Amino acid sequence: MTLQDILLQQLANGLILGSFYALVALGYTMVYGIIKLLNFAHGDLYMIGAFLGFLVLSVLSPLIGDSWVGIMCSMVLSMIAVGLLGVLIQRIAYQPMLSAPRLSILITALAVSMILSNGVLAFTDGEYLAFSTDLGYEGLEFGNVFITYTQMVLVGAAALLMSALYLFVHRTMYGKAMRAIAIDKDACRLMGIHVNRIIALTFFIGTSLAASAGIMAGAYYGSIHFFMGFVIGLKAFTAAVIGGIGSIPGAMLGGLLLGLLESFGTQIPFIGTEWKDVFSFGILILLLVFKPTGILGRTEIERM
Amino acid sequence: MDRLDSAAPGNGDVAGTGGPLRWLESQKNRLIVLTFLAGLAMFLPLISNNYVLEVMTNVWFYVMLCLGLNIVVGYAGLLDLGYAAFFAVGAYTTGILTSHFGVNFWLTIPAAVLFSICAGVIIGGPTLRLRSDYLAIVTLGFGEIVRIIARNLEITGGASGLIGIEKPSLFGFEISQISHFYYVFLLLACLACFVSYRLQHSRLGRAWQYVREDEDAAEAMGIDRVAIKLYAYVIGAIFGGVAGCFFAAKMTAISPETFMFQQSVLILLGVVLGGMGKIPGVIIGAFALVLFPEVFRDLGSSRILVFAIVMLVIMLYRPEGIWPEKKT
Amino acid sequence: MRKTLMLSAVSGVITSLFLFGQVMAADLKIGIMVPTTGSEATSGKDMENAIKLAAMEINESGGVLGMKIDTMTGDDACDPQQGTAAATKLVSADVAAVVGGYCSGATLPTLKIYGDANVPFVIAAANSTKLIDANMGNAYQINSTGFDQTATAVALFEKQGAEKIAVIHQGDGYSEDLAKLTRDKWTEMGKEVVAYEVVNKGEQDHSALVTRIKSKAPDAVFWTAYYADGALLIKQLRQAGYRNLIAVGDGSNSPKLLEIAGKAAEGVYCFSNPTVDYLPAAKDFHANYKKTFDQEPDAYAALAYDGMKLMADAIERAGSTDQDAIIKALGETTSFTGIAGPVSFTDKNTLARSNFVTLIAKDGKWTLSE
Amino acid sequence: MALLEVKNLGLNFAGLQVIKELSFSVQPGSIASLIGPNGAGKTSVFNCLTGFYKPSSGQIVFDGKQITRKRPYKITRSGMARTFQNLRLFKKMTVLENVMSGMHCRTRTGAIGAILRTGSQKREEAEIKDFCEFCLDFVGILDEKDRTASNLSYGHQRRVEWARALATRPKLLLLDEPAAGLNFDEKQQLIELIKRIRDELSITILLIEHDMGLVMKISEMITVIDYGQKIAQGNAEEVQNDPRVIEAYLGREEDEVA
Repeated sequence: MTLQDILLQQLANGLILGSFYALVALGYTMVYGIIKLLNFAHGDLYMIGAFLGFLVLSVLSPLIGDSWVGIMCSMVLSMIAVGLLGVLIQRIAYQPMLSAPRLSILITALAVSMILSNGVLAFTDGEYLAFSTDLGYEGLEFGNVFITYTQMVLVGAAALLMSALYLFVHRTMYGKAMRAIAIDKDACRLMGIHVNRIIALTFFIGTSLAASAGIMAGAYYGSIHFFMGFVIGLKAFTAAVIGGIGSIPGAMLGGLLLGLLESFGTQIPFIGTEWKDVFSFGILILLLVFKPTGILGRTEIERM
Repeated sequence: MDRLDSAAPGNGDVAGTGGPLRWLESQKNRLIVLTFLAGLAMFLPLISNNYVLEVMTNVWFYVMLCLGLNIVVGYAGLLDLGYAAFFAVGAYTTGILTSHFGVNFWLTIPAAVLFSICAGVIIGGPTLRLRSDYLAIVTLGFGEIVRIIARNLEITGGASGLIGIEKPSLFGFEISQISHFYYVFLLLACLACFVSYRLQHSRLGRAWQYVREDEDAAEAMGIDRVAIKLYAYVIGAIFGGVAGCFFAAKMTAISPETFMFQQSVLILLGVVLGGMGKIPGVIIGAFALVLFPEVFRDLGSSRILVFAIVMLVIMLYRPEGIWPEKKT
Repeated sequence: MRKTLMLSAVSGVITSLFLFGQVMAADLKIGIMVPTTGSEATSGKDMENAIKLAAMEINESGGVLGMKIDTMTGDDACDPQQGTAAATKLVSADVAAVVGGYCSGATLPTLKIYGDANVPFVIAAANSTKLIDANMGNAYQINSTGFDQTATAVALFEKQGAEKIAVIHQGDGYSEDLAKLTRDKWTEMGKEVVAYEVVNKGEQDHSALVTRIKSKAPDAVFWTAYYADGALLIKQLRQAGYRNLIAVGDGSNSPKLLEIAGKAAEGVYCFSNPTVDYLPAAKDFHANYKKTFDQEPDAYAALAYDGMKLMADAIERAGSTDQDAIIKALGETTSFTGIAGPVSFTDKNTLARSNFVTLIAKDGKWTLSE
Repeated sequence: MALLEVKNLGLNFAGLQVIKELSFSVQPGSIASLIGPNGAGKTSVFNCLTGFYKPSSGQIVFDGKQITRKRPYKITRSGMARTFQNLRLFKKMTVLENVMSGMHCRTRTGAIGAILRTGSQKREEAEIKDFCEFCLDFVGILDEKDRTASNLSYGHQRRVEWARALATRPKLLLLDEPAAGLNFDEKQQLIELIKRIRDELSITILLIEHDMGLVMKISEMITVIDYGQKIAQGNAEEVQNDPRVIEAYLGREEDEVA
């Protein structure tokens, strides 16, 4: 492989990884944008999504097989289920805490995250489950760069979901209401917007996007595990911050950027795989210190 | 100051009074119970076996860690998800200095304090200006960075860690038995309680509370909130660092796996379960943390699940924790 | 009042601890130290079962020196802190000897505790080379160490004509140890290690690493860590078109690896400790285990079973439960043959022969290679 | 020399000019007022003075020193204290503890002193307590010192804020709408109190107020702003007779009342 080939291949790798980060980061950013809550449980909902997808698929596969059709069907079903779970969590755990001190709601979110991951741990005994599907290894070769059809479909699906979300937020009444609530909740209430309903909708969309990423990851990588949400949750948060937390295009951009950074970072001498995480956490910290609003975020003005 | 101290427990006291055990409300009766418990703690090694001592030593160890984190989370109201990093700094300082450089154990403590302060300033300095939720993530990131550094460097023994750390001796008396360590950690826990108490009821302790309650108003009163938070951070770091030194000496072997994110969460659980910001609450939390898996062995695997559910319920229905609030 | 409740709860818990740690009169008390909770609970419980099965069989045939064996389990949860608690618990309960040890990291700090108490300890599975230095003379390893595995691995690579290899570990003590030993040995032989990498536990996407490795074009890739992440790596290596040799260490010896990696795992080599499936002498054990516990024995069941049997044998030979005598008898073992083969020890208390076998994945199953 | 000198102050929020070229000064020992209709930018001026907002242009000189864009705690330390329009007490703490927060910047014991309870620490704590009790006594609520702040009546909560501000030993006290929500009697007491603060404690006072009667009664110098700009300045009589004030200010005041 020439250097050019390597870089091209890493570009492809980074885009695929970045699409997953972006999908998960979107939920983070939407929830943060609307109620200023850092939802620690978001990564775990990604994990729950993968497990539910696995469950649904194992029920459905005798009927429709475990190839693309099966995966897509189970994806839609578990996206709905996880979306509802997200709404439930919001109602039970976060709604009563909205006026509580920030520390309390953060700890609550942490507790929810631990309940989800340790709940699955108890259920599965900590075992890795093989998410076996019928996806092939065939693909297209561009010179020395090889991309499977599966990877293309994944990136395509992620792009589709993200554009659908973008249109929803910018072209529909619900999307407008979401953006309005992000700016001033009380004013929205006065204007007759069902604030709670819109918040629930935001949770639904955000978590179901995470779930979709979870199922795709499960099917693509081939194994699922109770702890799979932790790392990606952190990375997606980093992505959201890079892009500017609260901004939807920012989350997409941040996700792709982080994916690329990690891929190319592997090639940088002295960083390599050993220091990779130090590298990405370092970026996160530097960014928060020097430009906490990220690339596309707005500066906040806090009033007395 | 003394008047202030005695005034609070005097007219305040336990929520939900009444019932046959009302006598505990008086300062004197509380003192009796406290004396009894202190006596029990003092003489435990005479009446129990090594297993109980080992477990109780672990309890005192977590009491110290939880009290340290309590200064950051409970007093100053900052969510720190990377507290294990400070604990790691202390443990590795002792480990490296004793095993690579042959430094006496007791001399490693001031070094660990120094390094903990440095770590606290490095982590806190640039990040304490951030919003509290960002801070949580940054501390988490720092915790991971410290662990990865420990894993990758040669001097820290890489992923296998350090082994054969010398047990300390004091005036020729070697601290090697579990009963010796029991007293060492009991002493440390008492010291931690004492320091926590004194700090809480001081100018500094009040300043933490002001900043926790209303940062802007505190700043308007001339309190430098960044400096005050950094103070909390650094003192918390020192607690963790010193605890780490003794941990290394007791275990004689340390590895990066001990300082994973889960360890930080465990310590945080101890702080939150019993009641943030209150010393007795934090002690109860530390007890629950260590004793639960020992007593309910069958539930051991789901201990974090049980704790997390309790934590959620506490946050929703009793944010001040199990330990009752004083009323004024 | 709540405060009183709290206090009584605390003292109640302390009292129950006393009761819990109480010594019960028994004929011959043998401690089992394995993780029965935590991430490695499955393997730990399996070892516990195998040891109990061995004890049951010994008791049925008359016991040891006329005494019945009574086992007591200490859970190390694969965690150093809980490991020391478990070891102290066993020592406090005056066990005559201890069998077990699965996670090297958790076993390491317990060696000092058993050493101070002079308790004979047969380490059945843990095999980090760090254990050798920390051993105070009372512990015996019946599983071959990392040195032996490295030798087996290097021999395979050489035989397959590899010149350049890539070594990947997972950043924990066990896999880093093995990776380092292999790297040093390979370079010592004048050959090249083109990549020495680490994968973070729990990460799913290794494509960047795979591209990097592929660009170095190694003749063999050696994964020294566990099956879960190993399966993902193998899958992604094959997906990216890497066609040369892939080998995995004993931590990856699990049917789960084949299940997760699917057809990508075909032809992957694995170095393995003697597990029941490939031991002709283990047929009876296999059947008994299945009958008693209604499940298949896992990778370390055979060694755990042998550990208990060896301990009983040593106590018979010592002729008493005197600790020094048992330790001496263990060291002098020459004629003991367990289901995993004959046992004798080096002067460092490690197994004198290498018990590693090489497996290859064929049609979704591990089979003996050669 | 003026105690407070504001020169060409400007403040922008997201392209919106909240304060434009504002200049005024406060003489030592005076009671000065800043008035203007709703949304004129009065509180924004306060926030600039106390460091909560960073002005985009201009200078603020206090007590001969530049304090423009300094952090709020530094400004408080240099001798300027404030109260908030909507109370910002530490609600869960006692009244005395609230007032003690003001003394923080005038004391220095750190962690070591607190742990060891050194002699100087004990002396300092006693000093803090004495002075805070004096401040509480001065505003007339000493007997409520051990109550939780949130349990006090609104009027008394206001007084806690003043006591807290007095405890910082200020040279200049900024009062943000001190009469808001007070009844007639309380307003009379307020006027008394403001005068006593100036006369007995020799603290200069700058206040923002809606109640024109109150302002006219006590102010020696009044600055009127509208849309962030100064439209008039002078004593009560001068301001009341200024046609621009009558036109721009009182005209709108009527709308508001209606």
